[in-house]
Amino acid sequence: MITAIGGVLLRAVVVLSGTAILTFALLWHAPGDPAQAIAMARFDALLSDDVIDQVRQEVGLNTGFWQAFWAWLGPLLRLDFGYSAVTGRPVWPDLWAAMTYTFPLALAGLAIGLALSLPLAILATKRPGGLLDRAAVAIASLGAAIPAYWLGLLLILLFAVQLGLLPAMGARTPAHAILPAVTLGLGVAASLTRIIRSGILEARGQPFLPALRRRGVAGQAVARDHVAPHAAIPVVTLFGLELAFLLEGAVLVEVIFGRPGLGTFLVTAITARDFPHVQAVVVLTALVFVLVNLATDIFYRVIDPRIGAEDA
Amino acid sequence: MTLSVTGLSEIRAGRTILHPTSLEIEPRGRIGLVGSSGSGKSTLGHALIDDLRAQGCSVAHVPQSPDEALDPLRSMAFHWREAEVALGLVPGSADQAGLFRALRIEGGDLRKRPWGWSRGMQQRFVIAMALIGSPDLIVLDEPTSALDPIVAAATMDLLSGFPDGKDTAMILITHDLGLAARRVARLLVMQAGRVVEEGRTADILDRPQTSAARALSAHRNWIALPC
Amino acid sequence: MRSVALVVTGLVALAVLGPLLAPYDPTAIDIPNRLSGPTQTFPLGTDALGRDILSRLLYGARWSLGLAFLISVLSLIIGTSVGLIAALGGRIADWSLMRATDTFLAFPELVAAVVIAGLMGAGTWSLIFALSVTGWMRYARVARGIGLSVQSRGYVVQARLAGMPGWSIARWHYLPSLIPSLTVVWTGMFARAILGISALGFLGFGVQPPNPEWGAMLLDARVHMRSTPLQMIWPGLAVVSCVLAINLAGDALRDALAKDGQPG
Amino acid sequence: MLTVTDLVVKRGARATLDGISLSVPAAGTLAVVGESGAGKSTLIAAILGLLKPATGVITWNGAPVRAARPALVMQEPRAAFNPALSLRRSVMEPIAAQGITLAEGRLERLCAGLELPLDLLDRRPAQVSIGQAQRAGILRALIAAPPLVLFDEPLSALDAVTQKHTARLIAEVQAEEGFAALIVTHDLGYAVAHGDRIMVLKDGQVEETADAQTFALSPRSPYCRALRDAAISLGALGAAA
Repeated sequence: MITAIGGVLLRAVVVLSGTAILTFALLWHAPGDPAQAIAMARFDALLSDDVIDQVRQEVGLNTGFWQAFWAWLGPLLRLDFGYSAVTGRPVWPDLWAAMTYTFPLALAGLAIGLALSLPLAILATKRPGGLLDRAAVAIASLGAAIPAYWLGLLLILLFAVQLGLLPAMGARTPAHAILPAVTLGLGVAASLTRIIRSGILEARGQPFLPALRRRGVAGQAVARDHVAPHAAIPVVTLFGLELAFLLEGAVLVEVIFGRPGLGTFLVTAITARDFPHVQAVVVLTALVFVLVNLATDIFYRVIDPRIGAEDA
Repeated sequence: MTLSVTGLSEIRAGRTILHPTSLEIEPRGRIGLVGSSGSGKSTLGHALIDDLRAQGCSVAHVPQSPDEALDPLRSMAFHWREAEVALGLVPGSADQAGLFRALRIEGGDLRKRPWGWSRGMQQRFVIAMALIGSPDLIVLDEPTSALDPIVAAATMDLLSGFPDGKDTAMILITHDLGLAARRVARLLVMQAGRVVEEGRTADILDRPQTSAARALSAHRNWIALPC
Repeated sequence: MRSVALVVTGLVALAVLGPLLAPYDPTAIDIPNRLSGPTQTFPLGTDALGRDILSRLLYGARWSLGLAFLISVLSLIIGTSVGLIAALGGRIADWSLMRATDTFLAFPELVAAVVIAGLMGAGTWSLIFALSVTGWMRYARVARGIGLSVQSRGYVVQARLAGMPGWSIARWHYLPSLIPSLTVVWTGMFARAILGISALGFLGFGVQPPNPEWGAMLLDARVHMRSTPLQMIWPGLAVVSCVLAINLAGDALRDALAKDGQPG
Repeated sequence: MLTVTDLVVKRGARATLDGISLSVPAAGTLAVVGESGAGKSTLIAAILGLLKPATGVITWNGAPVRAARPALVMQEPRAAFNPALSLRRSVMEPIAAQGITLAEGRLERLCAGLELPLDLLDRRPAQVSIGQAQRAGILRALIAAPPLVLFDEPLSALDAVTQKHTARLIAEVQAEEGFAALIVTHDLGYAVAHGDRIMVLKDGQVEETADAQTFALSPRSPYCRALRDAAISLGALGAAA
């Protein structure tokens, strides 16, 4: 078991460092002069070259690629996200503030998604191929086809504009979070229904199930003790991937509903070429992805210790 | 008491894969259901189990390989307790120690999962589980096909000597007449979903009437040892 | 497979013929008729600059569908080659390529696309690069899975023993099982590409005005939601109908494959 | 003549084959018997060159065994054929790959010998019985007339009657073609009935090698005796009349 966990940790470190290098390289080689963009964002006016050079020197863009990279990575390892190239304020507080909006929204979306998809998938698999099953698949396909931003706009149109029941833009009151969470939740529900449904059907095909029934084990016990654990394995894997998409969806929904959070934080940072800010968001999302993968791997090792040899 | 089924048949996708068949099984009887693959012997076996169970008899089934009987995610103790509950017994009441000793798996660690045991011990665990609450009938489907020879022979010897004192009857479903010949009193030879010949084992081995029985008898073992 | 081919040809035809069917020039500004609802002359009404929405939708098809087709095929090629090299290239290649795939997967597709598109300056090429670079990983995993499973199949061992050259083994034994499963993944990625392009368009990093693109059209329509809500419906419907058609075709193919035991 | 000397195959630190030596004369048959995990399949993979042994030399008439292009008949009959292609295409693969021109009437003669109707070759693997699929697998192995053919549990997927029938066909076609055969099986009855000599493998080591008859009558080691008695008890070997 220890070597397996070690293997997983090694993978996490490699992926994290890969992401860090990739992000930095991306920013470094991006066309256009980052220093000029930062200077413009900072002083909000067209500037002479010497001001731009002064900004370039200050932000450390004139050193070589690897020195700049280490200058950034070093403090990052001590969880010091450095200072914003534009506002000069430390990155972490702003990032943390953005997270306090995005993560609750993502979790609310996840909760709604699960609340809708779990019962729907279980009902659908009662009679595979039956009317309810085909309906569930159709809803899931439709849900997956509707872009989150369009769904958001439709909900705003219906509930905020036409009916005036719910606030649309901004995040002043908790009520502001309802529409964005529902938008996110419906999208998540669509893909989760499909994942849970295929997980259950796959688990139903296990070779030992007929023998259990022939042994007289109650159908309910078979479902709870045998089908559910086997269904959980594929569901948890894809669930891990879904969490990554969840973050992406949250970013999009925040922009639609004009809510503060990682979405707007990232978009403004990009336009202003604020290196530290952009990297902070990307490293954060990468960390979330790696932690989720770590969790699913550990879940595997607990539920079925045989797994471990095969997966690369 | 004598178990009897009448007119068992099965039609799948428009084809009769099992023609109406009736069968009498005396207590402690040992019957071999023999036929080449596709002869319908497993279909008859499964139909038999469901029919007798509908009549209220207690029937146990041992599938071909442990993979078709045990859940790799659940411990052996869990399987045992679950089998007891399924038969309506209080957990722990079945004579586990006796059954394990009889099938020589008393050393097995019940906390482990199936893949922690050898295939031979897994198969014998499934047989022990089938014998909980001494059922009226135990049906074994090709019990040696997933096992290595030495373990398979030991398992079959344990089975034929078993269950002394109880009147559990046994049905052995196999394509290998050589395996059945030494362990069952009566043989039913099947071909194309029909019982084509039935009788005492010695009679069928020495004077097979139908082509199926002749082929099975002629090919029952590879070579006779000269000594 | 037939259903997928049908849908794809339909969409490609829409992308190619769309602009020809457009009644008006999508960029023709006609301020007096701006924000009009559906009328005789403008069946779907006009946008804030008086441009005919129907024409813009039809022209937009070229951008949304055409680009999505290009992006999904590009990422198919990148992903499949990475996946096959990982499957057949031995343990070190396998481990390193899979970690590279994980690294790219650590970037949520849209965030990465936004970063790339934003930094490279909005525009078509940065869009193509952004979405292909963040889209190939799923192909890599599927191609590797199939590569590993086919490699251990009996008939591949027999082909190697018979002395068949590598390329003909690939042609006769790897390709037939790769194509159907990769097509299923491709339909999913084609749909995601359409959503990605329109999402980036919506965020302002995608296809730049005046070129009509469904996501960007939604962005413009958002401002006038109160006055002409209908203007917001059409681009969304266009995206949904195309993506839904592809998803349903993909599902049909996946179910057909599941029946005869191909790895899904 | 196939000769294997001091073959050692390692999987990580464990030696799955630990110093195996054997020989199979041209047109002779060696039956390798052992329980699962004894290393039988590893031996076949090593001889076919599918895996690299740690040490050991495998030759056919003194030259590296690869040159003899040994053929393989597999345990799962249908797995040896690409489900999407007709049996004929797969059977002809060795001919196409090695650029051999088929002698006149060879395919027809081999099909007759293996009781395979010619039109059966135009079907897909799923459209024929398991017995027919295995015989097609044998046809494929023999089509390029290799001097050495390896059989990996060739009969264990078949039912008892088909096993004996198929074994007889293999023996007949071997008499005609004259190839050397190395048969791996867990069924001692088959080994004694069709092998000239028997080699018993246990945990990657040779337990005993003897000619078939003497082995059946008086196995030397206790493990081999247990194997022989089990075969009698399971009906694979007929007990003394």
